Amino acid sequence: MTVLYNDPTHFREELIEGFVAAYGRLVRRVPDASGVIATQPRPRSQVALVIGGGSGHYPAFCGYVGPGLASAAVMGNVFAAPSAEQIYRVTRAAAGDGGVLFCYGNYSGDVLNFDLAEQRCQAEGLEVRTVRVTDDVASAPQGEESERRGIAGDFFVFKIAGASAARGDDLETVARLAQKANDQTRSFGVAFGGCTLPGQSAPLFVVEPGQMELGLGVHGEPGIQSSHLRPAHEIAGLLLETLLANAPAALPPRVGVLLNGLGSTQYEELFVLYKDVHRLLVAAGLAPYHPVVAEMVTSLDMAGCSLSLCWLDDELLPLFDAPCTSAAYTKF
Amino acid sequence: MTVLYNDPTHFREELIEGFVAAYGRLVRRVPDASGVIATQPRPRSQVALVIGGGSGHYPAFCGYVGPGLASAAVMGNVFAAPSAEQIYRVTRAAAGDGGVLFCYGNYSGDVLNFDLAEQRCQAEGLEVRTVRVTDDVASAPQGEESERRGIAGDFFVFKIAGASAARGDDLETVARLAQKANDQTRSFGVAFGGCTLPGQSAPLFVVEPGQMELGLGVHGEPGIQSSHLRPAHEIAGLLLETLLANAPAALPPRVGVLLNGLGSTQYEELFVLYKDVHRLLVAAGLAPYHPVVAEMVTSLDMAGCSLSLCWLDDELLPLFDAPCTSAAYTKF
Amino acid sequence: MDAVAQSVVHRWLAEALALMVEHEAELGRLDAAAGDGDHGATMVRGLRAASAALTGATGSSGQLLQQAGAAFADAGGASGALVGALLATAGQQLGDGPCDLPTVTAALRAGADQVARLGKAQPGDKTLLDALYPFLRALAAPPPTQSLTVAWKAALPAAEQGAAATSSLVARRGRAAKLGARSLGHPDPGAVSITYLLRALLATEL
Amino acid sequence: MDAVAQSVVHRWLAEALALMVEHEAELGRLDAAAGDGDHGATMVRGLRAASAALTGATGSSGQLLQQAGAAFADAGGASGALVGALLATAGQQLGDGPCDLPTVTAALRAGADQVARLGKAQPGDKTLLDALYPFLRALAAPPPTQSLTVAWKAALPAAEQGAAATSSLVARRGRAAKLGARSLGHPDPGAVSITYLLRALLATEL
Ligand SMILES: Nc1ncnc2c1ncn2[C@@H]1O[C@H](COP(=O)(O)OP(=O)(O)O)[C@@H](O)[C@H]1O
Ligand SMILES: Nc1ncnc2c1ncn2[C@@H]1O[C@H](COP(=O)(O)OP(=O)(O)O)[C@@H](O)[C@H]1O
Ligand SMILES: [Mg+2]
Ligand SMILES: [Mg+2]
Ligand SMILES: [Mg+2]
Ligand SMILES: [Mg+2]
Repeated sequence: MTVLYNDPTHFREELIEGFVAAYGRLVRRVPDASGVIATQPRPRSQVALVIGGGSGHYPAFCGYVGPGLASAAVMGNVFAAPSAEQIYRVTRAAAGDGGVLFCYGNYSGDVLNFDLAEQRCQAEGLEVRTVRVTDDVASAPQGEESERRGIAGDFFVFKIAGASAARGDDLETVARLAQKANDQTRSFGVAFGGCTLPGQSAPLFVVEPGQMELGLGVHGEPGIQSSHLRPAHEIAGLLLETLLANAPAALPPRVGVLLNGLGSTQYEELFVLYKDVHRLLVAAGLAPYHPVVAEMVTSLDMAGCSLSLCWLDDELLPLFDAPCTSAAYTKF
Repeated sequence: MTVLYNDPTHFREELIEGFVAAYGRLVRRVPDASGVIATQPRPRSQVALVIGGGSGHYPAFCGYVGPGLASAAVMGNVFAAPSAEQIYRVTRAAAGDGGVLFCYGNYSGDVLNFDLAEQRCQAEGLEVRTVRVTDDVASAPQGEESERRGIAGDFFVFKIAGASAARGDDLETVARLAQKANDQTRSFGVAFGGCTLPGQSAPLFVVEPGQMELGLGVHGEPGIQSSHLRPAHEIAGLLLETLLANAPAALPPRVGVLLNGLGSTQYEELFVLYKDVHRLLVAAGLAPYHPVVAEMVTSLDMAGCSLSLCWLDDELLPLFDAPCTSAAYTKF
Repeated sequence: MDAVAQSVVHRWLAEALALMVEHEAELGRLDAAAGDGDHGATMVRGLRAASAALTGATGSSGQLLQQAGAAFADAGGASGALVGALLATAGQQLGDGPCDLPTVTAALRAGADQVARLGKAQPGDKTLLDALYPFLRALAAPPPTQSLTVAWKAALPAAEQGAAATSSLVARRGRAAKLGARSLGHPDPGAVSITYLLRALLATEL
Repeated sequence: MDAVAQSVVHRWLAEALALMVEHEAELGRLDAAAGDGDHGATMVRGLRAASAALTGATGSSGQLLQQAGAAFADAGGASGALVGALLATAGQQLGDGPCDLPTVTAALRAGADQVARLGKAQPGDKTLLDALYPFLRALAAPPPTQSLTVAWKAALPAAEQGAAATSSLVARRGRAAKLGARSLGHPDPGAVSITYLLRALLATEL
């Protein structure tokens, strides 16, 4: 349930104001636009990493703005892509001389609006490249990887793109590395309960007791398939089997791991699940590297979780390891 | 609902294993004990900060172990204080030559067990001091501050005690500063829904639609009082009025601020609420310093939030600002 | 400048907004079935923004529609971009032209084609196009001299049947496309909301 | 070493565990009213740990009770520490003494006093003491030569009435104490669970 709000039609505006009031040490509001930009100045020659999407996924997207991560985030209404106009304004505020990389989850609304903004920027002579996150193996079969939607894999792609931009790579390189991070990331999730939009009284979907949904979306979309609820260790097996069956070909065994909570799943439950995930990863010959068990891409108060693996080859590893600061993720 | 588990009687054990598997870069298991200790070695002369309490509050307590924060955390079963035996074992593993500070929320079970462990340690010649967190203004009236229970104020007290220990202060000083941080911290919260213990099917309490509970506990205890649900800006007013009516006397206006989510309250809702909290703080003549809007002390999947203020005088400020690393909170 | 036609756009927006508010919850439920439940909210937001943008605005119907489309687009989401483009493109095509059957039909067709282009969608993909194209076909049936109102009224059932028929389609575009066969059994929310936009024009007494 | 008395402790633990498992959910609900709902789970955990610790153990009843108490304490929580101390202190006081009415009464009294000391609690604070002390008073009523079983059985209603009467008390110790008047209307879970521990001894046919 969404209970803390004033007028639901002002939800986005108020949450941006609150976010900026709290984290003014890291971000400021882009004047006249639904988005935030890092306060700490970057060298003008650096690539600007602009991320964004609907609201309701905190810390995605505004929580990832800061040194070593994104330059700016465009914030749509709850579960609605930001408009091309807002993306354009935020991009204009964030861009220096190094060009711009757009990075966002592959959803129809985001693609439409970011593409329109990209065309407008290009027409004005601003160089823009786009990398869409497509980590969710449930959303399209092998061979159609680029049709997949983006879920918690955002975390790895943003982290690596942000680190590449921060060390001064050119736009070509930042885009290539972001694309590589995406190509080497796979996610799969399960849901136990739907979320409720601000101002609505019923959740977007209901999971019957004793059931779960396989292949969740992070917008309260139901899963691809219903199934009966199992003990945690069986769910761990299911997540891992699905990911390994969809793994990218022939990569070294080191993987970044994110076990991501969607909102109302308890952290303690995630750790209970992670115990078996870790065991199974190792048994499968993989080497989990600095796992993260946390809420990194949420879906309001949806119950469920997803497992993401990012194959970290020698080119991606130093970028994943690089320091960064943001409201949601700090590393040093 | 707790849905991800295997055998509920092994919940604690499995969550500790999962936590250590994920965050082995920061913590290791204390052999034969329900607790974790920082992997990074400290100078033996440093005070060991040992925190702990029931499970179900992640990131409290194990998520706060690491350089600049706690030396070790003792982990009880869900909502049950760890036993004196476990506290003793973890303390023995963490203690160097600088003595030990116990820091935990003021609950009957924790007091009983930590006090027994303290007596045993003292009897063996190990110097132990205790600071109990008592930030919740709802739980006892003014004049009886030391009877109050500890809720999200843990965050400030642990941060300041950990920073004091890390800079090499002696036990006397670390204890004094932790006590000061506690004495200058006040919290008050509201709940919108109860949480469900692993293996149980009904939540600990139910909040009727259109109602809320004032003065929540972080163990699924119902509030001190029921009230009708109000728009976010009125709740902001209520939280702030209550805190200011209970503020410590005559302190400079700079306050650390934590707007803490209990588990299933959405981050976006917290930001909407924070917008008015911030405005009201400033209107009251206070100077919010580096606010944190996040889940820092949870109560499984309880819905609700609390507001904590820590008056940061010139002695506490550098400790609050000092760098630290842990699974849940990193600053640099 | 055509004062009568101008007020048509204003009146149409007011009718469309009222109709959309009435159906907001229904559209939300349709979108929740295989999407994210916000389609009603987005359509209402878009129409509110368009109405606000046109307050006090003057110009040809084409110009006003263009302005309305730009404002609508700022509602975000897939439908913000697409319906915004539909209105803006139709307005551009309409220009200063008369509001007669052939001109309006051509304008609407240009808008629909722009939606198909932007969304990389075809008829049968379970989108708003599955209401729009049948409507356009029906509009093309009467002789060009027929009154717009009469033709529009006669074509509306084709849009409504098209929208209803999306129930038995598997989504190939938009959020619902990720859910495969799960999108079966419910009409596409965008197709349904388009029928409300079309129906609203009738109430303005062209 | 007293083989009969030793097996009494084993048998009592088995009976107590069975009874507690039966009432686990009820105790959880009582604790949820003004506490955190885990009292049943903690009591079951404590008794399981005590049973496990005593598997194959030999010694006097006093020694076994002490071991049981130490293991129980490791269940954690307020009741782990308090009931653990109750058993351990009673065991210590009992030592190698006989299981007759005066010796057992004195041992239980020592345990209760230790609970009061550790918990800084008094009768009337709405804790397990409000079942324990009435029970001890009732045990002290019959002549010291009376059979332990008969006296115990006769005293049990006093414990149960004491526990029931905590409904009308406001908690002054434990978690529920923070809730003030909200703790009214439900008996104290710790007081109720103590009556099950006491009742279990009867089933062991002393
Ligand atoms: N690529 C596309 N091409 C055509 N129409 C689309 C496309 N993507 C989405 N739609 C339309 O948009 C509708 C969903 O709108 P809405 O719910 O407002 O957007 P979102 O999917 O961003 O939440 C769908 O029902 C469909 O009619
Ligand atoms: N300070 C105290 N003194 C005596 N008894 C206490 C005290 N604190 C708690 N209790 C008893 O413990 C019971 C609660 O036990 P339990 O729920 O297992 O522990 P917790 O409060 O740690 O969750 C209460 O019902 C009460 O009888
Ligand atoms: Mg949407
Ligand atoms: Mg407890
Ligand atoms: Mg939608
Ligand atoms: Mg309890």
